Amino acid sequence: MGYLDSSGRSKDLEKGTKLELPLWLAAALGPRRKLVTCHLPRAFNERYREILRADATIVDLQGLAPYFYEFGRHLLPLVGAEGVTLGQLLTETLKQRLRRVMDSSLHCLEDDAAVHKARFDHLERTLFHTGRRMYQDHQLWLARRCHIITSIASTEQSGKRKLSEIS
Amino acid sequence: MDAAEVEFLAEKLPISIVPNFAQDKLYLISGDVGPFSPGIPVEVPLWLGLNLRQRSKCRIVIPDWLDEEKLAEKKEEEAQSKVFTQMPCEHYMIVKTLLKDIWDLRISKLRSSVADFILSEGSHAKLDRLTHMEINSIRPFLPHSLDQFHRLAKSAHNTELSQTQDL
Amino acid sequence: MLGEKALELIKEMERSKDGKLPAYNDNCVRLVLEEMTALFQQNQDDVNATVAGEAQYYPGIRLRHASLERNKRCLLAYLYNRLERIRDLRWDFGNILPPEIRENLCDPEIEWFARYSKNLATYSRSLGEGSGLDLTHDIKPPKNIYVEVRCLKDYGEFEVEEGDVVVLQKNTTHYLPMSSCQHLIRLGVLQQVD
Amino acid sequence: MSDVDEDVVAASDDEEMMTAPEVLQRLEEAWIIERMSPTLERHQTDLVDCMLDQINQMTENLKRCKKQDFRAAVHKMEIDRIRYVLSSYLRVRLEKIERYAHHLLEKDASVKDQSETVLSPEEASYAKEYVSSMESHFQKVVLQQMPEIIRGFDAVKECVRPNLESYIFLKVKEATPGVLLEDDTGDGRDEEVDLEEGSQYLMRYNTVKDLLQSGAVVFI
Repeated sequence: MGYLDSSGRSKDLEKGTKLELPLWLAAALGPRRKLVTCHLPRAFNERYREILRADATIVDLQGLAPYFYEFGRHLLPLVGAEGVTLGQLLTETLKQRLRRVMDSSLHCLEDDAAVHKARFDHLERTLFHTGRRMYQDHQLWLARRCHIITSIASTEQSGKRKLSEIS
Repeated sequence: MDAAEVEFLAEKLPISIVPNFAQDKLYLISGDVGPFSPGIPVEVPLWLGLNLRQRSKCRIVIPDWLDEEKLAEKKEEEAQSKVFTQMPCEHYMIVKTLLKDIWDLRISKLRSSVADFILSEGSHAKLDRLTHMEINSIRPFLPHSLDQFHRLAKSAHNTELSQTQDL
Repeated sequence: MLGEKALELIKEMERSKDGKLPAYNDNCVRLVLEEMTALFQQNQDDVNATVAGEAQYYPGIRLRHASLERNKRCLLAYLYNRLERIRDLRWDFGNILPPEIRENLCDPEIEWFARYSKNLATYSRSLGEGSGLDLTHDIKPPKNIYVEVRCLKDYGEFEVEEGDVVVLQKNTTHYLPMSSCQHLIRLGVLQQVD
Repeated sequence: MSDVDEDVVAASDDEEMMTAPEVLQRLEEAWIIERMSPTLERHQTDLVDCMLDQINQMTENLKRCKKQDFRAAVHKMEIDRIRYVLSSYLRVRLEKIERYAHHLLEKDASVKDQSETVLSPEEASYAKEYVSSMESHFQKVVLQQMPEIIRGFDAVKECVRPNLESYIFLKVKEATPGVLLEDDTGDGRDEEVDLEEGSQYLMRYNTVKDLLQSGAVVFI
């Protein structure tokens, strides 16, 4: 399995070699099969955990880990005892940051919102867009324009939404 | 739901009109309306009232809670009160201007209470006195956020469980 | 790296989330399938080379099998997500796709589109004990029976309900029943005027 | 022009007769429930058939009356409104049926009494065709080209299920004391809540599923 290690030349991987694997591969070789042991990636190490604990709202999650929550959630069963700390970190971080996500998506002007959004991870962005769509719909309604049917072409430009979103 | 749908639902509510025409009872699928006689107030669903007014066939009797003085009082009350005051009509947003101010006050209160709720990690929230359109303004953002939060918290909890079992 | 091509397919769908359906990536799908065949072959060889009771090839076999699963999952996700969008096209355009969109579908997808169309039509016809209801209409709550529309394209004769016919010529305006012209607004033939 | 008479128009069960306004009211309620519920609720084919019949009859009647007739416009407006509710309701159902097709078919297959199925017979055949068209597409395009060992398609594993733990907004119609809210995220913070009549809540769907069914609480 030497080809997994881009620095190594040997045909086989030595026991104890440290290397980076994609999460899906680590999960397949990891905890149950005991072929590899997993360590927390940099974005979740002690140093960043401290920073997030101090004030999660100001951290640029997009820069740190673009799929912070989803990645973290999949890491939980892989990292042994560290999973407990990680679990708390994930829920605590989302809890602290949701207000910012809510305010920027339901309230802020377009430009300000974009500044905040740049620091959101993927899950936060999804929530942001959910809120933003509702906000825009309400503005349209206030302007008495929500009954105007638009053509498919223009809907596509402005970001398509599902036929009818549930709830 | 989008705002247009909330409005659609609100249009079912009865409103008083003064017609300027004579007409026998109309047997609508949703129920009978009329008879109509010039100058005699009669109750019709809002959608019908709006349609008739558009065709200059009636005048809509303004509900007394829409009186300017009363609304100004209402606005003052909302501003003074920390909690939501009772709205005189479930769908008060159908009419605007002064109402816009009340709306803004209530929405900013709503956002703070949502934020407090998220921080408290409660399992449920009580939302008495919020109107349909107000609830709609945080939907689906708030339920989606909580769904995501709950999903993370559950994964974190499962990790803890499996850790204690391992020991 | 293993599974890289498969990831490319997923990223392609993610990137085009808000836009139109990208062309079916035949080449990439083929490469993923080839990678799978190769992985499978190597595993066969390792299994054959394994002497009973020996475990030296096990990690490699395990790894390749995981890669096979991963590739399969990505391929199915790619196809599924495309079908979901092709489904939306049926709701937007009806059962005939504009050529510039149709060319982005592969043949089996065009077949699927036809099959989906037929299924939807059968279901719509069955509603109300056979009286039928076109669910692709009435997308928004009705406000007025009639709306003012401007014609953006030359369309020709158009039958408004009860046999009334209007000629839709570019830059003309009309006052039409919402229930009969909403489809043309969606298709960009007409534009609703405030 | 003759209006549709307002007498009894439908039998939702064999016994129960309803007037047109009642049927419409029930249909609108079913529509809101379907819009808000995270899962597919029981089909209401009787209500749909009845209302479609009503608007079709009304449309026929309108053909016989003069275009400028003041009443015609009112009736048309109402028909448009009802048709919107009908198609929005059925559209929401179709979207859920497509998304959860396999799951719903399985669920209905385990139901003993045919009148208890979530899907109507037409919806069930729609779902079956949808599932089978997808599977045969997967087979044709990729699965058949794969090594045999991995070619299988496990619909159960791949299928999407509704999230019954979704948060929903509700209003209390009948006071219900002592509703248990289980905390499945640890900390053992199970709670009991007294739902007072008229109050509004944000809660998880599965904690109040039975109350929604019985009508003690309603979606808002």
